[in-house]
Amino acid sequence: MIKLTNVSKEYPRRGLALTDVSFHVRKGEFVFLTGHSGAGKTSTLRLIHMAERPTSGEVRVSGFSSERTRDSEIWKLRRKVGFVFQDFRLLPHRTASENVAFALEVTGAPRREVRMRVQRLLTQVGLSAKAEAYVHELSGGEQQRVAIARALATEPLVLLADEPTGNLDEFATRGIIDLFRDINRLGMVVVTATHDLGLVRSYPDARVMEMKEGTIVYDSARLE
Amino acid sequence: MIKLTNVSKEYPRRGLALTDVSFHVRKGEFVFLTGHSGAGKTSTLRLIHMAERPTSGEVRVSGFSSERTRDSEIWKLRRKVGFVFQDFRLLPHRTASENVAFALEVTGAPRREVRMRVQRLLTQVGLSAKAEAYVHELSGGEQQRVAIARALATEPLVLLADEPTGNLDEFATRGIIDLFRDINRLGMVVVTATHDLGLVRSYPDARVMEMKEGTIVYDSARLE
Amino acid sequence: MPYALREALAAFRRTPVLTGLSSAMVALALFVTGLFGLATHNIRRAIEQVEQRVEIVAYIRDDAGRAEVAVAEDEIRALPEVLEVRYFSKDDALEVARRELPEFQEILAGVDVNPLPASMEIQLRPGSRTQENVSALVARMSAYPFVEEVRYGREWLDKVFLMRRVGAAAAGVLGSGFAVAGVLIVGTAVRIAIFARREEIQVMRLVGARDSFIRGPFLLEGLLTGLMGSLGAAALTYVTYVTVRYSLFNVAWIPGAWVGGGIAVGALLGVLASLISVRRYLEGA
Amino acid sequence: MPYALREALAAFRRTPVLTGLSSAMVALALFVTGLFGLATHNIRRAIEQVEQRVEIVAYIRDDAGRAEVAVAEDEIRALPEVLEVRYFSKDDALEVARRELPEFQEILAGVDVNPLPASMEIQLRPGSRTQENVSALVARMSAYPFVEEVRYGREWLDKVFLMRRVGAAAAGVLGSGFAVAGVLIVGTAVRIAIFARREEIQVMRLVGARDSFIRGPFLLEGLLTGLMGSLGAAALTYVTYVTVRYSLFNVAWIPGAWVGGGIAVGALLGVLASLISVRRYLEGA
Ligand SMILES: Nc1ncnc2c1ncn2[C@@H]1O[C@H](COP(=O)(O)OP(=O)(O)OP(=O)(O)O)[C@@H](O)[C@H]1O
Ligand SMILES: Nc1ncnc2c1ncn2[C@@H]1O[C@H](COP(=O)(O)OP(=O)(O)OP(=O)(O)O)[C@@H](O)[C@H]1O
Ligand SMILES: [Mg+2]
Ligand SMILES: [Mg+2]
Repeated sequence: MIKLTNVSKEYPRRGLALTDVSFHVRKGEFVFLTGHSGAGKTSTLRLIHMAERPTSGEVRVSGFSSERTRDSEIWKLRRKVGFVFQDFRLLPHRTASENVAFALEVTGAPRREVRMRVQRLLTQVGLSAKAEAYVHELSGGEQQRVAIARALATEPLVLLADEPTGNLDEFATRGIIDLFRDINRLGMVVVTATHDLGLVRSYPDARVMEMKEGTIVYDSARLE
Repeated sequence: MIKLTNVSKEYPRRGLALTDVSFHVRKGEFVFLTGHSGAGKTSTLRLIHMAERPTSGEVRVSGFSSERTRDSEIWKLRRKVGFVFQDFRLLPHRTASENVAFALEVTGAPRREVRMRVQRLLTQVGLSAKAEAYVHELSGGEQQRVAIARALATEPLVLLADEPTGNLDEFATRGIIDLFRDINRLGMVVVTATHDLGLVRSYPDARVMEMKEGTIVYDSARLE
Repeated sequence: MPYALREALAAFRRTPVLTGLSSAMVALALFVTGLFGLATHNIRRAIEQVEQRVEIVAYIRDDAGRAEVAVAEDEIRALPEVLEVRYFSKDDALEVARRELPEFQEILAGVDVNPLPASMEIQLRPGSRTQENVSALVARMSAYPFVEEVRYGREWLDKVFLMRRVGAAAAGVLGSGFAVAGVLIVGTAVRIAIFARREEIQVMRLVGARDSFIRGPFLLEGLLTGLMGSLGAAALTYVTYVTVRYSLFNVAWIPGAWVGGGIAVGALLGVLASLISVRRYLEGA
Repeated sequence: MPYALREALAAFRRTPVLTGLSSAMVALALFVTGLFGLATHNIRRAIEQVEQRVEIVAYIRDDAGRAEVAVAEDEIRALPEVLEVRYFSKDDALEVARRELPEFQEILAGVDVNPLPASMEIQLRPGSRTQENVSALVARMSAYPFVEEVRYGREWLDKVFLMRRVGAAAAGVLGSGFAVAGVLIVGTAVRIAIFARREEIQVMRLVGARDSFIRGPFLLEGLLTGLMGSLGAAALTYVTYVTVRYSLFNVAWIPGAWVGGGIAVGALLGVLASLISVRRYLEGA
């Protein structure tokens, strides 16, 4: 489903952010990506989402290859890959439900269906009461949950969640990760970047990859 | 140092966010403000920073009263109160050090001193290597640390830190909170809003206040 | 209501300051063009009125037969470029001279034969008052044996023609200057407005929107901004026109086709500018 | 370099698109005004040239003594509003009439006493060609006993004066229209540019910046944008002027004071617009 082969990423002024990263995530896997701040977690997820292209190596996601997919085709990939951004990236001046609906409207889903799905998603992340609140009227954790609901809206094959619970309390965090697990059981690949080692430890059957200075230094799947 | 008396806050379209909140934080205290997402932590900190005025009740901070301080005088308060924003609020298109320097330039500090202080602060938060990186070139955790360095730049009397370690790993988190403790020992009041109960537990001598639906439901200082 | 339209209208609600300012800018840019149109149109009308006085006078020999002149008169009148032909007899001429040239009154009174010739005055049709037509007609008149001399106020007429050329050139230069400036201002206004929303565009891409899907509402928004701006410009120009007309002097309103064209151009520009800007920000992210 | 200036210059580096577009907009708006200035200045010059031909002619009785006329001539010449006085004798008049009025040649040839009067032609100084001055001078001339009649081409002169009034009114209306539109465009451009940076302003406030501290760089940025725009406008206008001059017809360049004034106005507008916008966003947060 996701395969990185000898991927390196160099930013113009800043040198190598990722060096020779290779891993393979198969259908149905549930992965935690950990590592210190600045280790390269977000960079890795952005490469999978094809928001960046690797400087060398190849990224393959669900049939899309970073070497062959044209910019004008990336939208097809994006509908199969949900992304919970570390900084949320909600559309300003819109309500919580408008933000979630946007990801569905994009696919041309009929309006009635959009409305129903949005309502269900907001309920799942515990925000049904805030559906009509504008983004700037939401607390940090509430915004994060809108971002989560949006990433799940299209029922993607892959969910990339970048620090999805950084603004959530323990209770809400468990709720969200349990939600991810449930959908994961239905087949969705989940890759969650997180610093929260406590969280990682509480899901002992998940695959854990640890990054350090742009390389994968530990991968629980490789030990088996 | 900080005193809230029967403070309520109502947002135009959304009803009461805070209801009858009262507490008193004295010089030298180190406080954790906890509570579920949406409980009112950020709202409380914003009231102390006078980014909002209470709908009723009074907020007093280091001699400034929410009832008497005019809008045009608030800058004086802001220089005594550092704020680590939950969403960072860095100035875009600027480097890490320019962002930290800004808080000092505002006070008219001489340029040489600004340069020296900025360097020291970035080193303290572990970012000296990224001083010249632009904000958009920094990872989430790196941006958060710039925000922390900026809040500390003016050596404020009060530090309000809103989820200051949400994007940091355990190790960096300890580093930051230890830094806060050190400065706290020199007299700075620190109020940290956080969901991370593990963190709260690891500083057992800190005062803990818990919020729920806009009210303070637990205050360790009141038990003594 | 289709998605793109709904979103475009929502933009006006979401960022009223931004869309308001951009529409105002478009209105002002096109108002400048409108004012210029008003001025040009009226100057052109004024020149046309002066041109109306273009006339060719043929002085007729005293020995010409009245019948022979009348035939020529009909021939000339039948020409397509001729509007009107009038005959003035020797007596008419004396009358006019007495009235209009008082300093010669004494002389003319003292003379017992009328020294003034009869004449034929020819006016051309509005569309045909060109230098070529005048020359051709002068040549034709001169060819009649009974015509002694043909006059057509050469100097004055040359001035009118020059005025027309200068006027047209000035209108061309100024008009194209204003038009280009207006076009660029409109374009720039819409582009700045979209610049302020570039992050939104990038988020939309990240969420899986096709470029065409993102573009739709922005193009419509550009169209609406351009349209609102043009209508505003038309209104501003009309108010100016009415104010001038009732407080200063009589001016004519711009032809409806110009107004329609201007509004269409404004709307089109809004769309084009959006297209260029959105494409620019779609290339990023 | 002081903080505000350093920051203002940095803005051009940080958001080149935004500042570039705003300056371009200011340039275009003032270019419109520049073009209009060019046109007005040249029309005014043209009217002045026509006015140069304003002259008053006093016809002198045949029985007047040459000495008495010469004294009057000197008196008139001494008046401050008079530029030139020329005397034409009866013979001069006959000469001119022979040359310019061929149809009367025969009549004039047949008369043995010269029927034409001597005359005195008076021209006014450029600044003094007003209707009042003309009337006063006519009255004064008529009062001389040797003057038979005073003529000053009343109809034609009235037309010139009317033309001047209409021209001034048109320039006033159009000019104020363009100026207002230009001013508003400049203002709006700077305001949109600052709108795009409103969050920055709010962050600055949150970090403890005084309003005056925040305002400084923005005002300077507005000044620079206005200044760059005005200089661009001056350059555009000059290019147009040169192009027209060498390819169409001879025009004069706008007086330096207008150019300087325009540039100053542009810069000032940039500052004012910044002030208004920044204040607006300072009131928030
Ligand atoms: N656009 C960019 N230009 C230059 N350098 C960048 C850019 N984006 C990221 N970097 C650098 O690459 C490194 C890895 O960044 P990344 O965002 O992947 O870290 P991360 O593991 O997500 O960290 P965090 O946990 O703090 O979010 C960092 O040192 C960062 O400064
Ligand atoms: N500007 C606003 N307008 C309307 N409602 C608001 C506004 N800001 C906050 N709220 C609401 O007030 C409540 C408290 O928000 P606050 O940001 O204080 O929560 P919080 O404790 O910081 O939560 P989190 O941990 O998620 O950041 C929330 O329900 C939020 O939706
Ligand atoms: Mg990251
Ligand atoms: Mg909060």
